[in-house]
Amino acid sequence: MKPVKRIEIVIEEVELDDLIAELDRIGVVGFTVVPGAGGRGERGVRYENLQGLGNVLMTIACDAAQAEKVIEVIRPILKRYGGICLVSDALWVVHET
Amino acid sequence: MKPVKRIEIVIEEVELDDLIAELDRIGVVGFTVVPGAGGRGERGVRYENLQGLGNVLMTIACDAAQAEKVIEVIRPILKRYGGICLVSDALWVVHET
Amino acid sequence: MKPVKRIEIVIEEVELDDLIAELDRIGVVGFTVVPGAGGRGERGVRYENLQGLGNVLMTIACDAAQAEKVIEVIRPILKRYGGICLVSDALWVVHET
Amino acid sequence: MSSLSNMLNPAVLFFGLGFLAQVVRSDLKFPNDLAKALSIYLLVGIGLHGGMELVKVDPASAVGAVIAALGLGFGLPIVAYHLLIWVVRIDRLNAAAIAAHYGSVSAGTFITAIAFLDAAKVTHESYPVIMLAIMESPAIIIGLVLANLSRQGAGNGRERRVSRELVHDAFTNGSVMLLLGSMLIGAIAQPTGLQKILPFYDSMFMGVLCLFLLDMGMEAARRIGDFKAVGAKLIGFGIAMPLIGAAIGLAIGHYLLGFGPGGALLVAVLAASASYIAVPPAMRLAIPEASPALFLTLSLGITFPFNVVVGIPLYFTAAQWLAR
Amino acid sequence: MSSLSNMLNPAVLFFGLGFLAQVVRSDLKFPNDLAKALSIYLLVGIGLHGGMELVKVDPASAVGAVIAALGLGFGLPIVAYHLLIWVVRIDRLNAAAIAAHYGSVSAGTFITAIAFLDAAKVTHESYPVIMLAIMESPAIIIGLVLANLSRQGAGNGRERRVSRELVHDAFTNGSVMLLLGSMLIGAIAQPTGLQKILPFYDSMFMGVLCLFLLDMGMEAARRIGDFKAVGAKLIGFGIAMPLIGAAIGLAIGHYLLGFGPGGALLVAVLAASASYIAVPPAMRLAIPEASPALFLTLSLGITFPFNVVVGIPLYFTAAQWLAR
Amino acid sequence: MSSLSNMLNPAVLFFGLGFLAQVVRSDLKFPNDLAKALSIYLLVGIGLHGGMELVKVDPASAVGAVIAALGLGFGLPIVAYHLLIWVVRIDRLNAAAIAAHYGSVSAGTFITAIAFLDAAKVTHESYPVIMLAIMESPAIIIGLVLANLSRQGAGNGRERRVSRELVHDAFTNGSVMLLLGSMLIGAIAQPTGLQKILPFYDSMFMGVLCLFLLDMGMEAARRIGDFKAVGAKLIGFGIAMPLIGAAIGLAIGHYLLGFGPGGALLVAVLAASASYIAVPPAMRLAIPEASPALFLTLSLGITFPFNVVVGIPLYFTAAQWLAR
Ligand SMILES: Nc1ncnc2c1ncn2[C@@H]1O[C@H](COP(=O)(O)O)[C@@H](O)[C@H]1O
Ligand SMILES: Nc1ncnc2c1ncn2[C@@H]1O[C@H](COP(=O)(O)O)[C@@H](O)[C@H]1O
Ligand SMILES: Nc1ncnc2c1ncn2[C@@H]1O[C@H](COP(=O)(O)O)[C@@H](O)[C@H]1O
Ligand code: NA
Ligand code: NA
Ligand code: NA
Repeated sequence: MKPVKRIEIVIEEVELDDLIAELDRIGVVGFTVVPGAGGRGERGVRYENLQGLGNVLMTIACDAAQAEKVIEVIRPILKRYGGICLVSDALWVVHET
Repeated sequence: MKPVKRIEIVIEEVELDDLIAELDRIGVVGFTVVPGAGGRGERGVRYENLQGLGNVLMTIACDAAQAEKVIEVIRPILKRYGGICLVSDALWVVHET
Repeated sequence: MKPVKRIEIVIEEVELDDLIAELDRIGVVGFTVVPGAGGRGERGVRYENLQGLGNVLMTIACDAAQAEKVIEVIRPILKRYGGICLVSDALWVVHET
Repeated sequence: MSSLSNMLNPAVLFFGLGFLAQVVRSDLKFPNDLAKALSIYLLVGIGLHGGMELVKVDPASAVGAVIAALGLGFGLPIVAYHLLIWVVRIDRLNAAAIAAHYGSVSAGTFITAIAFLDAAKVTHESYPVIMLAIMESPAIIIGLVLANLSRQGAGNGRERRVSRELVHDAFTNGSVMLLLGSMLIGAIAQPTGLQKILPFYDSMFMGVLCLFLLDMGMEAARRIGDFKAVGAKLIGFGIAMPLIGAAIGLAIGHYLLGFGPGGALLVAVLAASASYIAVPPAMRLAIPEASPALFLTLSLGITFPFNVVVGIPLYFTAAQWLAR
Repeated sequence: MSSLSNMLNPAVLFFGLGFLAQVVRSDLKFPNDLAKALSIYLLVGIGLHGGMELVKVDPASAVGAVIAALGLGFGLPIVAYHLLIWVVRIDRLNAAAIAAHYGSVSAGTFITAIAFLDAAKVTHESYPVIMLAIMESPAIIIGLVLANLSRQGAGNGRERRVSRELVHDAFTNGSVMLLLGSMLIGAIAQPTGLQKILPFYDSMFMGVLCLFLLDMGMEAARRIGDFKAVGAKLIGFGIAMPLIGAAIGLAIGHYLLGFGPGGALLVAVLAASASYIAVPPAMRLAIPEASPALFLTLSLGITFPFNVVVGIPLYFTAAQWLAR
Repeated sequence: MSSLSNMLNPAVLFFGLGFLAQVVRSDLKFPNDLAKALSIYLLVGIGLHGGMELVKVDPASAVGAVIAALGLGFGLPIVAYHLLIWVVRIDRLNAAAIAAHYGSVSAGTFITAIAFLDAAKVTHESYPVIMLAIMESPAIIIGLVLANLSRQGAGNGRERRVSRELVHDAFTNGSVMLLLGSMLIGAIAQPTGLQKILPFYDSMFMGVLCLFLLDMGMEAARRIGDFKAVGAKLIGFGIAMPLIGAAIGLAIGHYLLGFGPGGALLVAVLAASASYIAVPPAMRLAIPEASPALFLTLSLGITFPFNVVVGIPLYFTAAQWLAR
């Protein structure tokens, strides 16, 4: 099992494409997205709606170096639109293809 | 990045309002909720259904002191209705508003 | 609070029944499943669709010994179908029933 | 109309198809949001029709139906509760939770009964639909009361807040709002406007019911796994209670309210059916000690199928016999 | 047709029911995917009808409507923007975001106006539906421009990419694609084929509208909590702006385009209504400094209900008065 | 009826609209549950109609169609498999997975063909709908067999359990249950009841098909990105194989079964179409070594659009020519 950083991001559905474009730019391939999330924070309550202003939950597993880059690109997005990003350690059960 | 507790709670959809009321009482503002989850535990299988007896997944990032309070309020709920609560450490990529 | 392993698995919806059958075989009772997830990895993009080839997110809290077994059964599935499995440490807020 | 020909009612056949699909472990999936959408549609449709019928009758004449509904809503759970404690001999909290389900009603069963009458070309009074709306709530209150009695005391602050919430929900839950609301709309809306929306709620109604029952069939079959946990005696209750309810309902419908066979059948079905949408979450919150495996299996897995397949034609035969 | 009888239009009553359900904190839930499905259906239905009507008229005669739509789409946000800055006195970025909403249109309000005319048995020109399709986009562009002006400069690379994306979205967003697409299909598809699909889009249309407005009522009531944050002056704007828009729209519809009362009402509604589907996400991305609590509450919580309940009959009375 | 006028069939136009929306990267979203709901509706609708037609004909006369369906279901994948290995020259496992798709059928294409016949006012035999239900399953079995052959051996215990599961699923998958089930219901249900539900499944049918094809168009366009990965030779196969299938289907429909042009077209479409709902998940589980990018792109991105836009009118012209 390989030690990795587990990055967990909550942003609005409408910002997802923008975030993925940024991940492409810094060469992050893998991520998982759970749509239809709600929540509450400094900017009040969010829930899934017709306007796509609900939240999505993105999980990224990557090495420390990539994690640095991800944090770099996510920070301005969080500052601009709100949301959260949590980083923790995990072990990746490697699957060689 | 600020060290925080990452609290992960799985309870039935119908108990969510009750839990949020408790969080308000102890002054916890931020949380994220993923609806439509299923699962299995001591009380058997749960899946999303017309009765709202499926599970929701709540994630709370907060400091250790608040985490204590959250655990205090969640314990009786878990005892009463079942579900789980996991606590781990994480780093919060701070976003000043 | 009891220290446990937090196992997080992302696989395709169609493989879920197979995985649960394996969990039954090794005596793992508890898990939570979030359906309707999308994502991207070595095998390209996945999103929820009519074919059930979207992802599901499974979370398992268990002791280290069981975690070993889970990893054993998940590895061939990941090798065969792709997906990821992350393992980390957490504290379980015990709920005696 | 014979019981067989009821089984040949498309609605019942689709229920059977869903049941079968689950039994053979088909991968057939019915989106949960679709089930929610269909039940919203059905409640609105039944409400609109009820409302349009009701304006035609003189309000005073509805008073009897309202009183009867309240009587059934408060009375039936108490009957069920004592049966469960003294005859079936289960613990008081599970008894309270189950009893509440049988005091309330199943809109799905009610609508299937209407489909049955339509197919048999039998008319019915318009009052039962008010009774349907009224009977959603009281049983939940009784359930709460019975639970607090057997627990002596409503417990700590949090639990009291939950109880208050539940009383509130008993009267504002989605089914009640949709039923009463669309009944009112059917009663007061301008006819020209109503004419425009009726095709949607008329022509599609029975077809939508079939899809809804397809899903209900799958839900019912999902409960089979819990039959062993439920046990023979409780399963017996799940069949005996609707028969008792139906008998009471028929008596009230025929003698007290003076309904014809159509209306009497509907009252019988109200009394015989058990709630599977509004009450389960309420009882889950009110009586967490009670096992959902028990009350859901009884209401969804036993009483609902029994009423839809056997009960409705049986009660109707009785209603006709009374009407002789 | 009096304002009261408008309130007795089933569509309006279902809006009220949804509003009420939310106000009494009912647990009634309307699946989000159902709301999406209904709005897809309504846009396709309105588009198909528009297209079938439009082929009957000579294209040249549509030019005026197109120009008017563009004029309104670009002009109204600028009017709104200056009102917000000089009269309401809010910051430029929130002003830009809100202004964009009022430059665009609400298909839901438009369709409710058509339901109003149907119920009143009043005919209307077929051009307004093209205007509906056209007016979705320009306001978003104006909103972007106003925001960049008040920020002086489109910001860094990422932000410029986002802006480019938004201009693209302004012309390709779902509502525009569905409206223009099904208008085209209604115009060119073979009649035999169209006849086969019309029952679906005809007979169900008003009934579906009612369910959609049920959900919109709940959405509107959800915004009430933010009224205090919005403040009296902005709430006033949420009522004044539709009146101003309607006045402009009536003038254009009646004098410039020479429409009858039916058509004039629809133009008024286009000008008076504020977008709540296409524009909010665009403004959220374009002007994150702007508070969704403000623009969503104004468009969904104030202007939409005002138009549906009071505005439509009011504008129609004016349209009739002009047509005398 | 010319190919152009087929393209002016609303169903085909909505397919094009969805395709376009995706190509221009519109943010138009079609809820996944809505797509599931529509396909449930379409399968039930087609099944009910088929069942009602079938009771009118003498069962014996259906035997030929059943045998033909089994022949096609088992034969076509073998044809496809060898084409893929000897002509297209891809590996055996991808070949097995793709072959299974072409042995099975696409209900969407079948229903579009029926829409085509309706618009052209051409009648058709009622047997093809049984063939549709029968042909869902065999190809999956063949796919499994071919895969195990080329792997020599069904692998370890887990893999054998998965294989057993798949054989089970081949005969119980949702589409099969819904089709056979509603065919049976259409055949045995009491006429009075059927009359009540038909409006739902009749009048809406073609309109719903349009919404379903709107989504299919978006799905098809999503696959374009994988065209390069698929490569020219496989893309050629995605067009050649339906032509081969159609030829075989026409021969069987016309000569063996003696159908008129309508029925022959439907048999041709059954043979020419590739499954995109039941088979992909089965092959994903059975042959994980095979790339979904290949089989989904071929079936959804190439063969489905080809059949809907070009194939159906082409096969029909051929069917008419045979019928001369
Ligand atoms: N402390 C927190 N814990 C978990 N999720 C949070 C927290 N704070 C914010 N969020 C999530 O991030 C979203 C936006 O947060 P904010 O920008 O603070 O309004 C909220 O809707 C929540 O879903
Ligand atoms: N060990 C576990 N790991 C992950 N989720 C669990 C576990 N145990 C229970 N759960 C979740 O908590 C819900 C209720 O659990 P229980 O009260 O034990 O029946 C289940 O439906 C699961 O979703
Ligand atoms: N690095 C990663 N981080 C998070 N999720 C991943 C990662 N890699 C793969 N996944 C998830 O696993 C699924 C299958 O991955 P793969 O087998 O690599 O294509 C993807 O669709 C993602 O949802
Ligand atoms: Na009852
Ligand atoms: Na406007
Ligand atoms: Na085929």
